[in-house]
Amino acid sequence: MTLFEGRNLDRQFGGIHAVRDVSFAVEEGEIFTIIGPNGAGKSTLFNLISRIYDLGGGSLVYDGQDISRIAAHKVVGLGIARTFQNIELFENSTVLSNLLVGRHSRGGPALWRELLFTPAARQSEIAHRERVEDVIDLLDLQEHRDARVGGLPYGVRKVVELGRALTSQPRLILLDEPSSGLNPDETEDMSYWIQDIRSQLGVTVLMIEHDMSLVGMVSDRVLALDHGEVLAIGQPEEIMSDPRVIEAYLGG
Amino acid sequence: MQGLIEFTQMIISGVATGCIYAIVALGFVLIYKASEIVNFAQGDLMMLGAFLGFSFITLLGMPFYLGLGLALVCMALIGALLDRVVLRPMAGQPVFAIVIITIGIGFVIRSIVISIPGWGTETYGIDTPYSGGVTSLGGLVISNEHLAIIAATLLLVIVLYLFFRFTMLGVAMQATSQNQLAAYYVGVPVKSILSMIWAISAATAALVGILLAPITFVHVNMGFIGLKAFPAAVIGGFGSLPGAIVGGLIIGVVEALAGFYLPEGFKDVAAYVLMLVVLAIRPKGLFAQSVAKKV
Amino acid sequence: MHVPMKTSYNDDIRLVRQRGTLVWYGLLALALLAAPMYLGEHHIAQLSFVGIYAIAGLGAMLLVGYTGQVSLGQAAFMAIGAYTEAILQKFGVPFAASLVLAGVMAGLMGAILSLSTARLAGIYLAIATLAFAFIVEEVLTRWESLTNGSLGILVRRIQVGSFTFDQEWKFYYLSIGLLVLVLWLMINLLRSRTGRALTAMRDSEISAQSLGIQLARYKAIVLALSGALTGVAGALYAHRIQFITPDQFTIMASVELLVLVVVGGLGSLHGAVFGAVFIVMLPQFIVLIRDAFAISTSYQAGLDAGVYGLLMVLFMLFEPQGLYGRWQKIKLYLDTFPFYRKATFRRQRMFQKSEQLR
Amino acid sequence: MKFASRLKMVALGALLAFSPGLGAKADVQGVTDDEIVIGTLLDLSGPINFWGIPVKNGMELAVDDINKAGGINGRKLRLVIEDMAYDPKKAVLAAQKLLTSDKIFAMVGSMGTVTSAATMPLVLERGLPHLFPITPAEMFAVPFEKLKFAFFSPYYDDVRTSLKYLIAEKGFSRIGVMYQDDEFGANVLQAVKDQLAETGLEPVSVTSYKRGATDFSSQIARLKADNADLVVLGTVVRETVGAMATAKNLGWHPAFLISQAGYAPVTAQLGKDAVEGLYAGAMTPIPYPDTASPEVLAWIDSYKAKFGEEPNVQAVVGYIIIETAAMGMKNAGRDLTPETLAAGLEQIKDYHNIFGTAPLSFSATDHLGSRQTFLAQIQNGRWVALTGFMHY
Repeated sequence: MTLFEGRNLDRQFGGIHAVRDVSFAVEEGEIFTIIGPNGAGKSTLFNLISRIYDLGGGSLVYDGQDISRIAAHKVVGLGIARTFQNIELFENSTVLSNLLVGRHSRGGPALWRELLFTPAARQSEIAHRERVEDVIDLLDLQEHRDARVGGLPYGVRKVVELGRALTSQPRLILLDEPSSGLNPDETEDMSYWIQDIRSQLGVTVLMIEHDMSLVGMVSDRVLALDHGEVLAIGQPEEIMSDPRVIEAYLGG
Repeated sequence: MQGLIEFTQMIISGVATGCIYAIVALGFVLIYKASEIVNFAQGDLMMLGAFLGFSFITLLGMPFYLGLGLALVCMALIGALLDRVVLRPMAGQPVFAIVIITIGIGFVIRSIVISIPGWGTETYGIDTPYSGGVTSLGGLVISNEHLAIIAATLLLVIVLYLFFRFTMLGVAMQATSQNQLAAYYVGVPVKSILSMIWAISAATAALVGILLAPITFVHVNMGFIGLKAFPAAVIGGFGSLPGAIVGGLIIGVVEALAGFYLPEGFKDVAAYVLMLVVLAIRPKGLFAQSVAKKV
Repeated sequence: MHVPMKTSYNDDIRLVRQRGTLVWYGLLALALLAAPMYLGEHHIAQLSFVGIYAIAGLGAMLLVGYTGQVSLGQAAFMAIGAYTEAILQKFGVPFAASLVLAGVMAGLMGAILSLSTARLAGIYLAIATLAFAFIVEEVLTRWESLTNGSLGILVRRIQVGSFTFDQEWKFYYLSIGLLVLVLWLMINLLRSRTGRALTAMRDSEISAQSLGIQLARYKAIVLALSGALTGVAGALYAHRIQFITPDQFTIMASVELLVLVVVGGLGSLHGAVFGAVFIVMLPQFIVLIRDAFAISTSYQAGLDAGVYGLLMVLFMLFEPQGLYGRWQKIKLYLDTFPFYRKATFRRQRMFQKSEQLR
Repeated sequence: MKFASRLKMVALGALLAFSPGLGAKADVQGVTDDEIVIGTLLDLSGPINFWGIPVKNGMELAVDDINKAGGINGRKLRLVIEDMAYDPKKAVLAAQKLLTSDKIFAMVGSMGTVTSAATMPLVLERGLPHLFPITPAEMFAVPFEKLKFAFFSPYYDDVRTSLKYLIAEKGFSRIGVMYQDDEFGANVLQAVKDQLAETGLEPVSVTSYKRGATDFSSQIARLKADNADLVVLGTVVRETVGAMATAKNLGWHPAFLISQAGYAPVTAQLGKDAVEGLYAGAMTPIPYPDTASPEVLAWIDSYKAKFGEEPNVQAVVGYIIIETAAMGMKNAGRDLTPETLAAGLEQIKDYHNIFGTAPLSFSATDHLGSRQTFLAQIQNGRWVALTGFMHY
């Protein structure tokens, strides 16, 4: 069953055609990877999906519903969570409270209940915290739980951001270069987590990735993008041996 | 006919006042473009410049233009020094820190001016070669002080334009404003450039202070005019030099007209109401290029 | 350092996490309760001002310190609170009701302000709040039938039933009591979903939004809450000064509140209280300097502004975490002696967080 | 005094402040066998410190003179000055300090309407006298209270008096007003309205500006468009000059009148030709060295010797406030209490001081020393008295 579909997505910035008539479909439960050289429009594509940018043309269909015009803050409530290429964590908060913000879309008590911290508010807090602790256990973040994010190593922060996206209990998760900035060991860990996310939590993964070993290891299907256009969609081995893809990477 | 003359007269005095706002706003924008620092002490730098001008011209009896020039040079040095000592360590810090530190600088400048014997809390005048007279045009009258302000603003705009357009230094400054990192990589000495921009900004502050002196006199609180220049800079779009000039003129004219035609009280808030309206429609002012943050 | 063992999720939500802390706060509470017995009236008066300014400071802290929205117009909220209180008192509204209404009124104005500022950030927001403050001041001056314009309003002492707050210690208990109440509300807010949403917006608007936080809505909420708290402080201020005019709530008063949160320590509740102590005690401190160094009163004019400005600059340069940050460092230094590492608190630069690219 | 001993004093002061009951407990606070302590709240660092600083000097000179002459009934006078920067919060705290730490006997010559209004209740509640605040508002003498005294003719009175005279003698009929939009300006506006109402008139044009404004072109254009022949300015110094210069530049020459607030030599110095002919209501002739009486000359010399600058009207005000308060204390005799001080002040009748200030009188029912002013005008760059003392 198709979980997410981009139809003829299009976006220009000034004179630059960043994304041109891109169509693809992500099946429920698969790991779908977008590759492409720098400036191919991959991040723009993500920003279109998470509604940070408005579409120039085309439509976004999620779970059979057109989401092309919904507000950016409502995307996560539908079950689409994301991470960022350069890590956008809340640097001055602890790991725990970063993850708790991930629960935001899952609702909470009225403001006056929060101010008075009524029993209902306490119950809601505890319920959220239980979910967050599950994610902490899953990603082995116990030792960093109360540390301020700003002081953590890059690799850990990358995991925290993944965790923050997970606490919102998404059906589809968008990972923007999950391995960038990681050393080979950390990249390997990351690949296991990505697979765990799918197998244990049943989350569909749509990711942008540069590291071809990671791409090859986890992806079910791969989309190659260049100059904002789709070059090819197919099995990882197929795409990585496609001469047009190789040329795009070499030719820049 | 009488109504038309009154209207034109209001426009003229609005333009003259607007020029003052424009130059102060220019000082804000120069610094903001280059370093993203909003200098809340700009008004106080202006006041300090005026006091220096007063000292050279009135106390030491120098010829007006010599005193003016000397005040500009002194203020340029002070501006560069401020950048070097106080603001350089603040690069990359959040907005509130910059706001606080420049407000603090303003206080310190006021404190220094109050404590210097012969300056203090009194009000002084500066005699200029042009003060006192008026120029008449049909039914219209323009005082020489206002003419001088308009002329000086024009001159300043032309000089700055030529400087940024055609000199190496000016081009380097522009490059620095657009992208510090890139400028650094192509070999622009970014730090000295920033100091120089502060120097220029402080010198324009001194210029406007001395231009204002015959009209509002020299005193510790004259820097409050800077608060009106903020809306000017914002309406123009904080990062735009032409925007600052246009913003200043708009505020000056709107104020003058509001003061004449609208009920009491509107003159003083006209600038701020106008600014809120502009911001509600265009959150980055009239002339700002919109740049989205890359994620 | 002490790492507490946690056995339940409740541990993280608890008001006070360590038993030792509880003892210290208990002692502090006792000291404050007994203060009128051992402090002179002058110091009690200072403490009641600390209470008022700490409440206003908490309002500013919520906005500036926790949400990262710089406001140069906090004094306007204080003014709205003070005038609402004074006018309602004239119409015979009981204090309990008028105090709440003063907060509600100021909060409402904050929400209205957010309509035009919701899309603004950084310096644009700062200047828009400045404009708001000017407009409020002008309205208070011009609406003479209600506010008596520039001539001001005389405010009577607070009267609850037959009990009049006519002595220093009575007012002291009122303002400290309200401060404690406000602190409790703030702690509750900050350990809840809304509080986390606010700090999230401070650090990264873009990822806050992608996590489902509706920026405009939360900016309205924070301006309303901040306005309400500052408004309540304004109402107390009106009774404390007993005479209010529009020109008591100028840009200088707003700057003072900004200094309060910054010097106190951004992003901490302690900071607001520390900052309030600082703002109230500073003039006395300056007098001590003056007397100790035998500075002629002729130079005092400059001294006051100079010390004020210099402290602002020095704090920003050397202690951006404010008094509370300095206090924490001292505490950590003592706790970890001799293994204290300076780098623990090294400040981070944020070159990527460019204003122009927000 | 040496640094160390000062430090000791500060420490001792703090100690005393923290321990009520330790200090010498006299029947009346602030009065000991050999000393009377009085306090004042001035703006030394705020927006009106161009008043506060010379007032402080004048007060200090007066205290010196009184003590040199042997003090008051065998007691030295000591003045504690607190800066309140025109901030009501600081004023209240400073007043608390004066009342409870310094234990002053009376508050004398505090500045500013808002600040004095906020602090006067604190003084009166303790049964201490509140004397001669420097403000144009009437509330510091009216309604009558036993321990509340003022001697300034309120600006309200001086504007009405001058206006009445100018309309009667010079035949002005179209009166315009430009005022600062604070309580000072509002007082001036009210005075004009009330005075005109007596003859069934109204101002032909009313316009205002915000404190600190520098551009008056639209205000003056309005007054001109309404064709006023006398413009009453609720302004201080710079705005007075600014408004008149703007009018002159427009080629418009009505008559201008200001209150005491702008009556100072600096107005004439700054304004030059532009302010020639300006009228003002005034209480004290300006002490020009070349026309002053020998007593005033001697006073000017001692002021210059002490402070290194020329005294101005503000300094005179500071001086006579202390002088008058001391006179009341002297009249009260050795048994000095708030009540005897009030009685002592009430004995002052038609007192003329060396500066030629409006004569002061107090009585058991009226504690406002003088409502009289004279009209002055700038002629050839200096203030000249046109009339004797009068009242509307």
